[in-house]
Amino acid sequence: MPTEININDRNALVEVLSRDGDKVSISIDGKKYDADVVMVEEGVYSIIIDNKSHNIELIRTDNKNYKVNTYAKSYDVEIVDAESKYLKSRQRDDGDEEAVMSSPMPGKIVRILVKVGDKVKAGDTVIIVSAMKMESEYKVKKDRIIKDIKVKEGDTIQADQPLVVIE
Amino acid sequence: MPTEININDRNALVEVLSRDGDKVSISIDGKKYDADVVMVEEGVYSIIIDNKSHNIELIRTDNKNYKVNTYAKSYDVEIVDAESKYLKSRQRDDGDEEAVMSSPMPGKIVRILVKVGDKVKAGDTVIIVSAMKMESEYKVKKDRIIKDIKVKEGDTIQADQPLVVIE
Amino acid sequence: MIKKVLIANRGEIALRVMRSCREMGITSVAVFSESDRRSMHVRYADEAYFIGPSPSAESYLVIDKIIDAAKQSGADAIHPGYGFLSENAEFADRCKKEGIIFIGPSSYAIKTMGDKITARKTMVDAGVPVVPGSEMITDEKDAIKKIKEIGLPVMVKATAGGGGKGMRLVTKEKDIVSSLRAAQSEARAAFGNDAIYIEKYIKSPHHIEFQILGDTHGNVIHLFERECSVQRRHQKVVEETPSPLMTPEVRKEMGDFAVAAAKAVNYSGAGTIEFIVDEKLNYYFLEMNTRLQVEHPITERVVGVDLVKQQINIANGLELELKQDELRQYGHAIECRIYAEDPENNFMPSPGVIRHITEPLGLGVRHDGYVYEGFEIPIYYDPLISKLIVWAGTREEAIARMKRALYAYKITGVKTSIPFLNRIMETADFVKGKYNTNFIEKNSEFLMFPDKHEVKVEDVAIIAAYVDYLDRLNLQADVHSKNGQNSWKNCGRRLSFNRF
Amino acid sequence: MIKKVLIANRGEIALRVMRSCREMGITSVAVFSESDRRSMHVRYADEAYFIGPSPSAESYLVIDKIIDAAKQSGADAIHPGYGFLSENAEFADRCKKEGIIFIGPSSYAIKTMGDKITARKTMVDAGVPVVPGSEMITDEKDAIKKIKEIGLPVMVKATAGGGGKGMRLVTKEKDIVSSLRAAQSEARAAFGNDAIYIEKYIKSPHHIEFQILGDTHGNVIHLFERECSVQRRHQKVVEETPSPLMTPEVRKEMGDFAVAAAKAVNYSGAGTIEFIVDEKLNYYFLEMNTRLQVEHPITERVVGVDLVKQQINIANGLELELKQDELRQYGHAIECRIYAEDPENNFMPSPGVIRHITEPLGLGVRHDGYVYEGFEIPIYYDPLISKLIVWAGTREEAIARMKRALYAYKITGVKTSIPFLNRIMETADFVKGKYNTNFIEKNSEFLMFPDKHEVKVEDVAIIAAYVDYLDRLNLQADVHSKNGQNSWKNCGRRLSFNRF
Repeated sequence: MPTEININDRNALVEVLSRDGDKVSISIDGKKYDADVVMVEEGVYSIIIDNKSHNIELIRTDNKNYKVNTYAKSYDVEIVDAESKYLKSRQRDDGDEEAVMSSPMPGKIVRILVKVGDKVKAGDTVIIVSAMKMESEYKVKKDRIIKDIKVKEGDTIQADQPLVVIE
Repeated sequence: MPTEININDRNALVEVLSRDGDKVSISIDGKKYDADVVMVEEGVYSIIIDNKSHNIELIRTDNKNYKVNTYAKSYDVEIVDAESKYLKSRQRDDGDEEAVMSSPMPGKIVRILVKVGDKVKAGDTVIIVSAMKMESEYKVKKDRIIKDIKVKEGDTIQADQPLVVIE
Repeated sequence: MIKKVLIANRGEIALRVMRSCREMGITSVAVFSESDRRSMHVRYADEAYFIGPSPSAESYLVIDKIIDAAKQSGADAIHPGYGFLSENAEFADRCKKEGIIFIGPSSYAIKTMGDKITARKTMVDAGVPVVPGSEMITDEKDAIKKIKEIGLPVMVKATAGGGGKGMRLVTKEKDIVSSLRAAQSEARAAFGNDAIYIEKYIKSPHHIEFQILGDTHGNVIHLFERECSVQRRHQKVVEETPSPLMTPEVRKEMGDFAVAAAKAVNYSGAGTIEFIVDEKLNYYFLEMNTRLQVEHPITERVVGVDLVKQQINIANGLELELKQDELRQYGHAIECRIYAEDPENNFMPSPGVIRHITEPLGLGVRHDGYVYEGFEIPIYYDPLISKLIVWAGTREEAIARMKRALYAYKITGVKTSIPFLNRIMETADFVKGKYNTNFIEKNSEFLMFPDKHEVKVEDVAIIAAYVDYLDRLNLQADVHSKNGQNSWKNCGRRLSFNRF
Repeated sequence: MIKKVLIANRGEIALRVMRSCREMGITSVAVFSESDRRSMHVRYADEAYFIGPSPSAESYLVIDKIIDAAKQSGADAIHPGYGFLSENAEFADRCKKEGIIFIGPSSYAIKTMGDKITARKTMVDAGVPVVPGSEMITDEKDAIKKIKEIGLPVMVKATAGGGGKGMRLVTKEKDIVSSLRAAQSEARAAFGNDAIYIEKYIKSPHHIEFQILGDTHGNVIHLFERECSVQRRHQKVVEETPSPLMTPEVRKEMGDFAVAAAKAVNYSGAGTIEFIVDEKLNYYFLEMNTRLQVEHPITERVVGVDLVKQQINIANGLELELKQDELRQYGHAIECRIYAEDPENNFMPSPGVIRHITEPLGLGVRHDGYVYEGFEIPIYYDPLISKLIVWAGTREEAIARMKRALYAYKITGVKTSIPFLNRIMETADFVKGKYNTNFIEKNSEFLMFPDKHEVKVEDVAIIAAYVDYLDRLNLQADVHSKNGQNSWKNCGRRLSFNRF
């Protein structure tokens, strides 16, 4: 059974037809590739297809999401399995905004402008994060209630670490 | 209790006096060092003692044996624990020669000049190994009997892999 | 003679200075903040002193801590690099007071050139062309008169100003009065002072700078120009030398003025005179950087001089051995600044752990960096990872070489400006050498929207991700099925599989 | 014009050729054996063809396989690199027959220069000085007469000889007859042929070579010399240019002879004329290498020319743009060859997995390599890891820079020649530039027995090893105590700890 894979805005149907070690025969949206796929370094693949040499770098964001870099081009790839589909459908019910605010890059909490229980209006700034001398303000898109604050001012944070939970 | 550590031909008595994360206070042959010891890369240590910056590369040959490279100098370091002491005393009974012949570097078996059960004389060549176009002959130092041959001609071998067992 | 130098800096410039120290047989002393313990400058230096918490205001910028480390280590001299304390007159004075050689100019030169209005006056007195403009003005009539003298367009600026407040661009005569009033009222509100001054507005100028060297015996030479017009938000991105705009005549004139500018403040050490240049090759003094410049390597390459060694020799009181008429520019050099930032996401800094790095090698490539695999780029400092400098016989070949080097340069773990820089090398205006400080804005569409993705390349990306996904699924199933037995061994085996 | 080049090689030289191809907009095609699938040349190339098992006799040396790959890929041309098929006249002929451009000289030039006796004759005819010697001799009286003509010391060599058999050094007159007889009888026994020839014996000569370029229009130029006397077992270890031995007059003479030598075989492409030179600056043609030389980068650096691009332009039938009287040597360059070998253990090759590599960066450093972290150096090929090339204004500064670069260059996982090379840079004879091919033997004690170990450094080594030992003990205890529960997660945590 083919697997759904999202690459940027495209949704592709992918199926491994056969595999023998590094030699992988794979079908993508009906097109068949015979690929020699070798991980040469952790997260770095050398792939030869029809004698063309490709270098692909993967950054795993979680089990099924990847940032994929080819030369001068970067893709978001998601392997859509049953679990992801379920989560996606739930999220859609929840509106566009996620229930947990986080920063896409590591940094430091400069200021927290709310406290638990606060009612905030759409566009209000909730938290300010600094990374490399650049400050970013994180705002809510809709009227919300602050449910939990997971960090305090001065904290050093990781990328995607939960900062503030809203509802 | 101090631990015995062999470094090249020297035998040193070493004891950790205290440790707090990267900060290690250690005594070597009665001399005390306060060291800031950080593994910056796998097997690569940055050590600061009295504000002198040292870079040390370790290659673990097994649990307690290391090749240690400092700039332009290379050491063999062995942590002598109870087990090593026992093995050492046994080996000494056995004469200088080890019961298993192996090559210190990876390569390929070019020729095997003996078969199991052969009696060989001191100085006889048992096996020839090639690595990077250079051939090395491995000889016995005393009269011996070939007990087991673990490889065959043409085999690719790893460093220190057992090749021939003698008795 | 200097025997031991403390480098009051971090990152690539600390390494760059230490390399020259090592070649001269000088012991190098690093200083480091909490988040820099694993930094390469600490590993490379002969000695290393801890100077406090990660924020630079609590470590690299604290004069007392730097001086303490210098005294404790017995350093004869301090090299400030660029940024941090490099243009701090107080620091230069303090070094002098403590009997430590400051590798840089006198505090007088730093102070004079550090203040825009004093610098402007000093240059006018020395006969160096400055942007036509006025002194301080408080009367509206005087202002109007001056604007007519200078000719439109002009900038009206509050003398107390900063951050764009109290500043107005005037392009039409009918807007003069309203603009003046707006600037003054804004300045009054913001700074409590409505004094203004007028400057000729130069639209989309070139930014061209001259490297100079002065010794303590009054000799000053210049080492030709660097073209620095490829800028994003006033940050240089790509530099090259020679400038494609320059003619031998203008080069000579500007070089002579650069020398005159440096002499006007009895300059000793390495410094840079920045000019703005319009399309007609009219040039005006902009400012002087009284330190080593980030982009100094391109000058080193075409002139064949080690500028850090020159700085140290000058600090030692030696006379310059280089003579102006023996210097020449040989071939062409380009520098690209590689930042940990995400060009697809408004150049947001992208700190993090460097997972893999493949550095560009081979003919004509110089690489000045400091990161290594496993190193975490701290969030506290400038996100500059490294500088890639190429040289070739011609500008055309140098561009081809830079593209080749950028192609080979791979960093995973953090986002970098490499794809954006490659795109600059492909931009027609850059290839033709016809660009000014408006370059990035003008070419933003080409720069930000690369060619349509080929489905083929997309498919290869899918293959890599899917095979990796499947292999990891199998790996986990494998581990679970073993039920935790012999877990360490298994873990070790997987570890080595994963790595190699 | 050539649009696609197949590089019939591997390792650093394959990469080096591909870099220039990329700069010229030429598609590069790699070929690889079984053990080279992960090799950087495969990853760097645009296309890659598998050509068989790891032993080179079954892959890189098989003409049919290379030609097949070239045809399948549609390559217009083949670059042979050095070694493998680069000096194989049959291969050059085969390329021609198949309509593929061989980037190198004609098979006639390869054949003529490849045979020692034919080459010698050709040089004599062209007026190029060769080592004084005889033609083939079978009669003892003729031999004695000839030896007296040439003057002692001489080498008596069997024409059919090889491997040192049938060869005798004669230094005293009383030994002439016995040596002749010994050589002849040995040659008769070994090869069934007692013909011999006599050559003047040059003790501990210099090995100096000239780079030449010839085009298909009859133009030949030389790009000055390289001093290659630092040799171990006839393998070059360090090369530099200019040669410290050379005078401008001798350089001009030898350069002219090098050009004459190349013209004698209508040479086109890049080639090298090797001379042996005695202490009195008498020089003699030794041989010609009809290909790119390993040490070509030092010439590229001081002359400012990309030799691979020159080769490709020549193969395209273009006329040389470089003119002899416009070329000059600028500054000084040194190359060190970094081998995977153990200098403390009789230079035994040390293949294995590269665990970490820190490459030297900064001003004046060129690095031509191909390995990366996690790459396993195959056991089948030459153990050359990379070439480190430095440039500086003076020889003294170049040596200091090389030491600085070697200091920063760190490779773990395999043993390398780096410490030995550093020691060469510190040897008084090398520093003074007073050395010949006897250098390593003469200085073996200094080279092989570094300064007494400081106890201090030994103690630091102990600290590193012991702390690592203790941490690993704790790690294992930790894993065991968890009793295998949650092993995957635990393993992952450890993995990241271990790595960073």
